[in-house]
Amino acid sequence: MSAPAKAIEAPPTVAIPSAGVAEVTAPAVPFLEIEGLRSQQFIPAAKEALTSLLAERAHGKLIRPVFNWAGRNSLFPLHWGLACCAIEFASAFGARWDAERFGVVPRSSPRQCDLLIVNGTVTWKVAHKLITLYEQMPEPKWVIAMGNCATGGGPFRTAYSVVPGVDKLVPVDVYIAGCPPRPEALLDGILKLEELIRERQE
Amino acid sequence: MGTDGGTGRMTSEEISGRLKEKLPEAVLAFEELPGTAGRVRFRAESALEVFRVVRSDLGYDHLSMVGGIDWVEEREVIYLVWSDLRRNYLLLSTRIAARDAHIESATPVWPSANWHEREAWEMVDIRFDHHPDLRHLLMPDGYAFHPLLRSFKLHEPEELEVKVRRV
Amino acid sequence: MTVQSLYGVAALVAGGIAYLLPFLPPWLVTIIADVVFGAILLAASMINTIVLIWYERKLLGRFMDRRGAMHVGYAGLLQNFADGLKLFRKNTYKPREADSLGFYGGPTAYMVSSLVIFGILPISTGWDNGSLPLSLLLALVIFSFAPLFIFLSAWSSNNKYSLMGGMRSAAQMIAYEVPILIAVVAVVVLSGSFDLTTIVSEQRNYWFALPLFLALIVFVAGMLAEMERIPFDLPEAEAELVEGWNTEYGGMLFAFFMLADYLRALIGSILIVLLFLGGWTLPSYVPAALTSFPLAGIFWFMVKTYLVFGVFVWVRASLPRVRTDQLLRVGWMRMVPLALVSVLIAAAVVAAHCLPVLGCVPGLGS
Amino acid sequence: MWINMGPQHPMTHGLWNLRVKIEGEIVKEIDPEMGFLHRGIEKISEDRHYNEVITLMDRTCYVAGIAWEHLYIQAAEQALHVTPPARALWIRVLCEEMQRIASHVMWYAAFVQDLGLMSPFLYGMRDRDLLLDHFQSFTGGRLTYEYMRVGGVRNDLPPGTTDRMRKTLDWLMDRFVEYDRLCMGSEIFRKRCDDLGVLKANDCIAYGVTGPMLRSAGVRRDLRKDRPYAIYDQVDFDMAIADSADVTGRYLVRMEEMRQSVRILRQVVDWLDKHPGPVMAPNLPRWLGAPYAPVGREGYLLKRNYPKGVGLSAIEEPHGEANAYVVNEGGEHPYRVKFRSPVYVNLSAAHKYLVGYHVADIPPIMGSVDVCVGEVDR
Repeated sequence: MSAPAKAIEAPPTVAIPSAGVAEVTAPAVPFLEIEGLRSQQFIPAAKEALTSLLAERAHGKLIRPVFNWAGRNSLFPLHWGLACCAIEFASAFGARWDAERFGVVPRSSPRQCDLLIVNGTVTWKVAHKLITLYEQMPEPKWVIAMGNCATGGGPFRTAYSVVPGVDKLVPVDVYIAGCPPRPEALLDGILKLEELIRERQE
Repeated sequence: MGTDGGTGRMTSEEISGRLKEKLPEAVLAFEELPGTAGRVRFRAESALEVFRVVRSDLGYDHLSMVGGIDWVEEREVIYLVWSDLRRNYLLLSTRIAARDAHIESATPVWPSANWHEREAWEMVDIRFDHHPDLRHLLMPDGYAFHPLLRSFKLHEPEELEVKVRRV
Repeated sequence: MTVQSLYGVAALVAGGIAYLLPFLPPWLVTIIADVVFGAILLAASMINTIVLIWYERKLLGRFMDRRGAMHVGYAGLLQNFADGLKLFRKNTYKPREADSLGFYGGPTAYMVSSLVIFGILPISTGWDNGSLPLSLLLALVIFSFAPLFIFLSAWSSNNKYSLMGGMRSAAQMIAYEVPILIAVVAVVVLSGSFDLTTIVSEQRNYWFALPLFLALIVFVAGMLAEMERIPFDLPEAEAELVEGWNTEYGGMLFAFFMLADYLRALIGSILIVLLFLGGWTLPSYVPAALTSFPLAGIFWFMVKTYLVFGVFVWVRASLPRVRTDQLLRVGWMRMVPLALVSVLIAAAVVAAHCLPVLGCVPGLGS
Repeated sequence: MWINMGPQHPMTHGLWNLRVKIEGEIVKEIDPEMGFLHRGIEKISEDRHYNEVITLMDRTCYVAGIAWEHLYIQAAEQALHVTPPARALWIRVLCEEMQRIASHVMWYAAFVQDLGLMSPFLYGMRDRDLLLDHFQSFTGGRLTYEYMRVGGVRNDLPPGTTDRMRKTLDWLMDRFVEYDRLCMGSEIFRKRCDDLGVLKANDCIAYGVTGPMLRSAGVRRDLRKDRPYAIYDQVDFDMAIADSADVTGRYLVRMEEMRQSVRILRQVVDWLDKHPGPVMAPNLPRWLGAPYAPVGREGYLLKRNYPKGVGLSAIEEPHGEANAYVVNEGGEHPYRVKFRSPVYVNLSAAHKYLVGYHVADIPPIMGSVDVCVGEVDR
């Protein structure tokens, strides 16, 4: 392969992959404010009192499994189509695969989602929008990198405009291989994610 | 290819004759190109006149695409036009020097040239004079490079560390 | 931890009350009975709503040639409980520019105003509020509070899509409030009462749906608009407004919206059953065995309610969405005249006292 | 008030941003912002073997992958002076027409969902999967096929394909009737779509708009008829035309095109039954990587002496006219590949058919354009 185009330097608003360190400027997100921060001061005291009273084990045995069960059985992915995999993503909600059987219902607003399925090639132009969307999703949230492009750039990894792997931008929980992965593979990835959530210790 | 020839043959002499007659200086050559009525090489300086003649006299009212090709020391601009009357394509091409490459915009003649020319400027660094809105189309604003130039090489992605910076 | 403490408190209170019951004065027992009845009503309405969501998802799935939720619980019955619990645990974000009071108050008031109506609606013989004389009016008044709260929360969440959704919601609900009320006037004329229990008992000879079919159509269309369901779901039109007025809501507040939407759908179906389909009664000529088993009233009432809601789901599966101006035009230019005509029909029926096949109006028969 | 519809918006069906200036609910001004999915396919192609570019073509337009393969392969064959055998041409047309139906069904699913009607999305996906099953049986892929090669196609159809295909076509024809009943039979649908997004014929031509949008304005232009490539001059079909130039017109044109595609497919299937034969050109140079090509010295000789050339092809892709321009300067890689995407041009005229309508009209209008961002940004 020929030498990288070293002349590239980072313009202010976009990240360029070949300078070694790429910077993605996440615009603002200044309008976010995590509710509950205010109450965090007296949560520790209450928690201490409760742990001595009810015992941590009861919490671990009773409460956490219930919430983990709820969390893993109702994953709302963000309704966002990036590229080819978006078509298979849509197929997975079609009549043949019907991902709603597992309680997976796409929502259009990131506020109501807990799963970001990156279904396609992420370019540097869209990178900061992806980060913004990720940050707009309330905790707890998960990310699935669907397809080779999201996993590592895929057939376009050498291109000047493509992020080689979405894990450079947001933390990824499950990677699904394939170009594009079949809907079965997507469902399998979601079930794998459900296993991850089952073992979650919060 | 036999299946691709179509009706191009019949009118290519007529087209070249009309062009030579109307624009004796602007048209450099008229070549055969399978699948089209022909390929017209013209002088970049008189681009607008060529476009006007091709559009109104020859009836090529539909501009299919504008593309730029980088031949290192010079750059080629191709215009593919289609005529509903003649039912064939005509390829116009012109070469300009790579240093300060610029050509008159085709938007006054074919409004559809707008995005094509924006893309050609962005990708192959050909400036289109009097273009209504020559700004980045596919790459983000402020992108300083022209990826489809031969000097722009692709490479395997390096290990990179992405910093997310809030502004 | 909040949940743990809730368990403890609930157990303490319940145990204490049960222990103290014999020693309390009668007025306090009445109050406690009311509270317990209210709690049962609340639980029943919530559970019904959640089952209603399940019912819609399954039915919609079948209309669409697929299965719908089926992996959580038997046939996906627990799916919506999982959704609710998950939303309960999620963080709630408030946009910084949003107005706190409206942002939190809007959904809560929307939810509460929807729940209050359940205290007014009679369910079966003896299962009512002791017959409020104006219960129909009261229910409709509280029902029409909703656009105010929607608009409040949409405005205060400081999002353009929310704002547009809120505006549409307000315009739509005001436009459809009028035909609904006029259609209800037809029912009131025929039954001679504003009391829902009386209205139901007046339908013992025939259901009002038969003479007042026109009013039923107007009422159903208006209810579709009030419930914001397809084809009138413009305020949350997914295609252009993302999620409409609840775009900025996540977590429990979103769950409030979702629940309140379906509560309103349930109320709408119940109102249709009460006003037009004879409520918990069956026409007097059906065999007595069908109405004499225990809790028959509630059984038939639920069956009718779910069937009516099934029609709404059917409509949702087969009609596209209309546009704002078309919606308003249909509301003002078609629905209002139709509703007026139905009032005339009702008046004519009352004047005639008896209908050829169906029989007499009981209350006016004398 | 300016609002951003995109890049994450249910309307976009892809990755682009439509900035809309509204007054009340009326659209006053628009500014499409593209390039969120620009993957530099034209640049990557310059580093790739001729047959490796096919991989990229599938991903260029992910709902009409094989049509783009067809487009590229025609240009590449012209540039490399290769003539494919007849059976390969018929198989290619089979693929393209199947892809047209699949793409239109996908469009139908997405478009009607934009109008708020949810069931057709499921019906469309269900019926599209049947076509994808056929693709899968002879290409191995559901969405990205990598099936065509310079000089033919990769492999012949497996036995029994044609019979199964006939069954699918019969099933589809029945479904099209249902689709029509769901949409044209619905008063609300007509109310929403009539006189919406009007783009008259002269505007279409000035802005280079092609495909169903152009034909819905009453212009008779279909490259399959006007400039028959592959074997389109040997099959019998009608051009789908409407004259209302609005969303309903585009809907009718696409529905009619699906029926015509079925008609073409029936003829193609009959022909394929009767004419077995090779599906790759003989005597291909080895470096072209063809599975049936003779292996030996001549491959290398041919490589060194391969003639230069220019290839230009035009096909009627499901979205409109697509062009490819391939420059061959010798060697294994194309020197330059340039594509013309129909959706790209149709989108560039967006201000002509969006301004003046309601915000609620944007999704159906853009739906009727059938946006595939992959081929716009390339």
